[in-house]
Amino acid sequence: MPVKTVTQAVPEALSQEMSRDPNIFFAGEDLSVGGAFGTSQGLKKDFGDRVIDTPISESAIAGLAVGAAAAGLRPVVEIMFMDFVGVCMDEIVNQMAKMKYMFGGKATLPIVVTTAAGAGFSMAAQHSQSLEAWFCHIPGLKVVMPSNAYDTKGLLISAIRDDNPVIFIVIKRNLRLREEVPDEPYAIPLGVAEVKREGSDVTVVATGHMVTQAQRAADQLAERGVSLEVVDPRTLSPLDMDTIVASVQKTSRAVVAQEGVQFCGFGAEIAAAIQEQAFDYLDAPVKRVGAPFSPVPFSPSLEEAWLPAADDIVAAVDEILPARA
Amino acid sequence: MPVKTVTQAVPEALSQEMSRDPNIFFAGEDLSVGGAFGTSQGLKKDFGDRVIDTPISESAIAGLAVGAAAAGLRPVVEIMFMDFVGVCMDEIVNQMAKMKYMFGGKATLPIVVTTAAGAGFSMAAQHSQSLEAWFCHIPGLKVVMPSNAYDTKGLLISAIRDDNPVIFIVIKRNLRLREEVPDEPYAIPLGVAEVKREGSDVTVVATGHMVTQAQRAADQLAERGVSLEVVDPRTLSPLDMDTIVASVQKTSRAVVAQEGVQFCGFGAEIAAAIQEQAFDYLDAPVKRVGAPFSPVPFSPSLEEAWLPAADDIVAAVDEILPARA
Amino acid sequence: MDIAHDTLRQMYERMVLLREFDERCGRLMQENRTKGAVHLYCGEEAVAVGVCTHLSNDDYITSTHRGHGHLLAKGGDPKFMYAELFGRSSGYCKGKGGSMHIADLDLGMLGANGIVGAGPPIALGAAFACHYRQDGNVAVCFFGDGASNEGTFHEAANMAGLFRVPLVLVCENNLYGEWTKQADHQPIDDIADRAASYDMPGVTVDGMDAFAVYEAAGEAIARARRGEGPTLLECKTYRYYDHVGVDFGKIVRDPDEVAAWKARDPLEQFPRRLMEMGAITQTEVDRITSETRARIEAAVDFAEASPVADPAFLLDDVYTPAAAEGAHV
Amino acid sequence: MDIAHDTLRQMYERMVLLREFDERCGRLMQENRTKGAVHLYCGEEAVAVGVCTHLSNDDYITSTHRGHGHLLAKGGDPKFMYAELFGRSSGYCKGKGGSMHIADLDLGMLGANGIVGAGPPIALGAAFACHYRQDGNVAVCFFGDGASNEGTFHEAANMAGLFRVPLVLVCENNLYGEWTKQADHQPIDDIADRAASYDMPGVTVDGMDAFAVYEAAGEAIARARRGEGPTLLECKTYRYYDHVGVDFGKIVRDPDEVAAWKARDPLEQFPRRLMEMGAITQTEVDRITSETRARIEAAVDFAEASPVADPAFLLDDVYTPAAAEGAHV
Ligand SMILES: Cc1ncc(C[n+]2csc(CCOP(=O)(O)OP(=O)(O)O)c2C)c(N)n1
Ligand SMILES: Cc1ncc(C[n+]2csc(CCOP(=O)(O)OP(=O)(O)O)c2C)c(N)n1
Ligand SMILES: [Mg+2]
Ligand SMILES: [Mg+2]
Repeated sequence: MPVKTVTQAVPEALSQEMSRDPNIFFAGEDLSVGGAFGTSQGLKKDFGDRVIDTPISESAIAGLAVGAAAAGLRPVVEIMFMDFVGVCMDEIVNQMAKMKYMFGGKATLPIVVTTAAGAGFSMAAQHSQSLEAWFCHIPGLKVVMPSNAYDTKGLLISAIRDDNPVIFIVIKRNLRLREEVPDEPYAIPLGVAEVKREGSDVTVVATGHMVTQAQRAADQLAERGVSLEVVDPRTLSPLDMDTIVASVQKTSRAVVAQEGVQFCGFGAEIAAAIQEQAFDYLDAPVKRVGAPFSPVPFSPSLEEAWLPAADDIVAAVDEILPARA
Repeated sequence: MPVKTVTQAVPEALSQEMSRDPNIFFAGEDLSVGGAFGTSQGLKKDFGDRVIDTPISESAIAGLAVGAAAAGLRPVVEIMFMDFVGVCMDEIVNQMAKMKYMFGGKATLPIVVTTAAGAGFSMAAQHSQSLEAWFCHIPGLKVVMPSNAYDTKGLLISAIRDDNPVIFIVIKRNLRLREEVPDEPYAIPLGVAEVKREGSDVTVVATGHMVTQAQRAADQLAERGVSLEVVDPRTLSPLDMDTIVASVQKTSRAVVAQEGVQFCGFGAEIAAAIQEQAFDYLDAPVKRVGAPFSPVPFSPSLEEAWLPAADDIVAAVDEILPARA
Repeated sequence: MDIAHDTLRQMYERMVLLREFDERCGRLMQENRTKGAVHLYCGEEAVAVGVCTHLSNDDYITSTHRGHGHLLAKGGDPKFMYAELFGRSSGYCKGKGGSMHIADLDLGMLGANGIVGAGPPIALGAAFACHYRQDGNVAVCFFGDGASNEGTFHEAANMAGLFRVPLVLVCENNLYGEWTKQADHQPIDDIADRAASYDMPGVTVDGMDAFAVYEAAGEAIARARRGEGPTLLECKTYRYYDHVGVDFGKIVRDPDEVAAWKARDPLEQFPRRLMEMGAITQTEVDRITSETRARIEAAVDFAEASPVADPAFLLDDVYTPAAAEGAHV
Repeated sequence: MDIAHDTLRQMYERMVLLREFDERCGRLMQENRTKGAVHLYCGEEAVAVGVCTHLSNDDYITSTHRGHGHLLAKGGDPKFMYAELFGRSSGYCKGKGGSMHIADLDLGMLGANGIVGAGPPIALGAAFACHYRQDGNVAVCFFGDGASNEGTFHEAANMAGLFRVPLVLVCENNLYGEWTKQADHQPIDDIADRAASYDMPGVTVDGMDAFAVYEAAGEAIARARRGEGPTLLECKTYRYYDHVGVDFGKIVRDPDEVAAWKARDPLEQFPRRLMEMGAITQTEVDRITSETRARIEAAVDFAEASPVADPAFLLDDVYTPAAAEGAHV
């Protein structure tokens, strides 16, 4: 099977879906030249006016998606960096997410908002955030965050086919991850978590790039005879708690790892839900791994200290492992 | 001592602080006529040009605060309904919250953003939200949510005196709560929770209007011999976990009650933190009470069903009470 | 402009419907029979009707918090509207939206909106869809003088001017945003002047005069249908009641100002001119009024007789369920 | 306009400093010695210097992602700037901000900014502070052609026009937002035309000509200081390198277009005119260049010799600590 990166998976999914359905268009800043992250690479040539360069006007971009969807199209729009959602939260949260409900069900808004999140490139405080928790808090939105190239293609295809607004988050540090990705279109259902690695001692629920970090932590710990099970929710909302709870029932211990700021982050929801739903199985508190309480610093030395990584997962696991003889 | 409402406490605090410090100004929509919630009642008359009616331009209002604070003033700005923050999240989250850090500490931004949150008046999906979790997730901001008139005055005075940006959330359903409030200025420190009612069986950590609901639940449960301890964080960020943990260590059981949507809400953070910090004391899972996963509906019949209330707290407590003989 | 007498009569009928609907709303609020925030359109009828007379159900409009008039002008049925205001399941939004979100997508009405300035980007999107499909339909965005200071207006206008989509931006300049006068919220008199920033025509008309609105809107809409791009149409108008409700905060405007505008009441000047033209008779005017009132009463009765929205359906309508497995594959 | 020769020489020195600083940045990036996104100002020097020559440290400026030139024009020290770009604790922001947030409040420089369009509201606030204190100071907001389509520009301009605060909105129209041409992002040629929407003068000048910028900015700033309100000043200019970095994505512009602009390089035409006027000699020009290059090298050395930002201070500077207990009471 051909090996592709996340950066390649995105335009491939878009291209295949756009070929299938003429109502799909893709709008955002600088898409003609591939977008800032290559997510529209090659699409302009094939789809012409259906790939639209917009002015730098994110409120209008997101609002355009709402109006066009309400009028029967299937917009995909890009907000280049996730940090920029601050300038168009109203359109996403008060309009896109709520229109269907406010109208008593009459509206159908098949919209995908793609955006790139995460730190790791010395892009500093306004180009490095992971703000998924904001969107998960809002009924009416679905939130997807794939952790590899295979999932990226399959989940993006599902997101485009979904009749609801979906926030589709690619992680910058994942863009060059490469994996076997089938050429033909395939759909991975939204709302289904995946056990990325089976294990028996501790469940690590990890999102986005933290899946890679969790795998590294699992490798390290395996050398010490500790077996991690790595669960990737893939869709953050709706969240597949069943898979997570089943894993914790097996391992009795859990660590939740996210890249965003830990306080009030998405990991808080998972940790709170695990202890609610699997309290009697837990032999130790659910530990969280997440970024410390500061904006993302610029300097590589500081950013590295800021970023949650495999080591932090190992440390969290060590805290809740039973004392060994 | 004179009895005052929350609506009266806000302009009283503002007026006393504005008299003390000529660098404080108050800007927002329709403030000359008292603002939509009476939070500027009477101030125009006394402070003239220091009370500023702005155009309906929330980005510029919040940005005005950032620039004016960086230039040495102490702005208080009002975003009328909390739901409207969607149109100015960037200014609050990427500018106000981060400027100090991004500039290596050189900026000081003594800003208060006042806003009114919560449902209960058939104002529907875009005028009823409780979005405090969004702001708590952002380092650089402080978030205050008082539950009564006394705290409102004391906390607002502290917020104004604080040298950091503070999101000050008044709850619409609390506006008419009345209580003894001293005429003279007084400051309640930010970051200090208060035990609003002592009890021994279950800790209820409640924010905003849910403090009132928790008191009602406590009254109801007292009749059945169940004793609730009600803890009000008052400041959501920074959060006083010590007071919460101390209470849970005493009661061994906890319910977290918030008005906002439960999923990824502020209550998730408290629940996650309680089980992390007091795991060995817990005899039952930390239960959460919050709004269901839908936008706020208009119809009074639906809104009542949507709103978390004393009954929901009672039900949550019942779920985690030990079986009685 | 030569307007068919039938059209004129229909316009008048619509205007009476808008007026009577919101007058009744005002009384219902005062009687405390409906809940929530309601913003009355009384005084501004010539705008919505003058514009929407040019539109079919395949054309789109976006509205504001002051949306009853827009929905009625687009063909909304008072029955389902009152039912919505009463929070009944028979309402346009099953009681989930209320006044501030009243909508009927079947009529191309993309909703009243609780967020000032939310309309322009959404209308831009609807106009974009018409443009994308090249179907000859248009989108109209109603928004207030206050809303013209939100960044969203500017972003949407720029994009509309750039893409030349069939959008008509109708500014209902009623001289106030809540209780703040236009002169205290922007440093210009004619909002239509802002059109130049976006390479589109800007036109200011007397919004109390249904003829003037009809004519200017007709030109703008025809232009849009011809693919010649957007227009900014400002209608100077006035609201008769308080910003929200009837006399919400008892914040009063200058009585002379109110009287001067009421002297040009569209519900008086329009039928007077129709009578002068012989397009309508006093008898017809009286009949329209009494029939409309009866219709309004019947609609209120329908609403009150409808079942209250049932909490069993609280969590419905948040998401569109997935299509049958494999449907798309 | 009669400009003192001393001033002209200082302007030229500054322009050389801006150019050499960013040329060196480009090489440092290509050598992979600095990290993160850096947007070079080369080509646009006449704008920042022409404007900032009128300002003191008590006046404020806001900048953009392309901010080095603005900070240098406002008096920034290359030492602390390179240190910042190298992520050193001796940098202007202790390594926490980097290129996109470089700032020095002591110089009245309210920061480069990673968010397009974030500057206007912040500059509005600074201008408001000057107005509030009536201290005769002004605020200048630098922003791009692309940024002129963000709603924030419109909101801030409207409020500035309304409150008549001492603000000068300087649009650096370099004909592109990232890789999108002006004609593909807005339907107008002169962004200064947008001033009419906000009742302020709109002026377009040749941004490659430091004389023209100096003169127009001088008028606008004097007007602001006199309390006569804001101005929108558009400077047509051009960036020599890619949007980000030197040749980030190898996305090339029309070579003729590039050549035509470079033919009017401010770093060539300005000293040529100064020499014609007798304000400077070739020897002085050569000396300025070599001294500046030496200063730049020394600054780079300072930066590289400084300690890397220490993670021990990662969590500092998020909040301002509380003043001593009771200090305010
Ligand atoms: C983003 C936002 N800001 C503020 C409000 C509160 N608000 C509701 S209506 C209104 C005034 C709107 O004025 P205008 O646009 O002129 O419309 P009008 O009410 O005059 O029809 C305001 C400030 C809001 N709903 N949304
Ligand atoms: C809100 C926001 N949207 C998009 C971007 C990405 N971005 C950074 S610079 C830029 C182009 C800005 O163009 P312009 O304002 O003309 O400034 P120039 O780069 O030409 O100096 C874009 C789109 C951003 N940083 N912020
Ligand atoms: Mg108005
Ligand atoms: Mg540009």
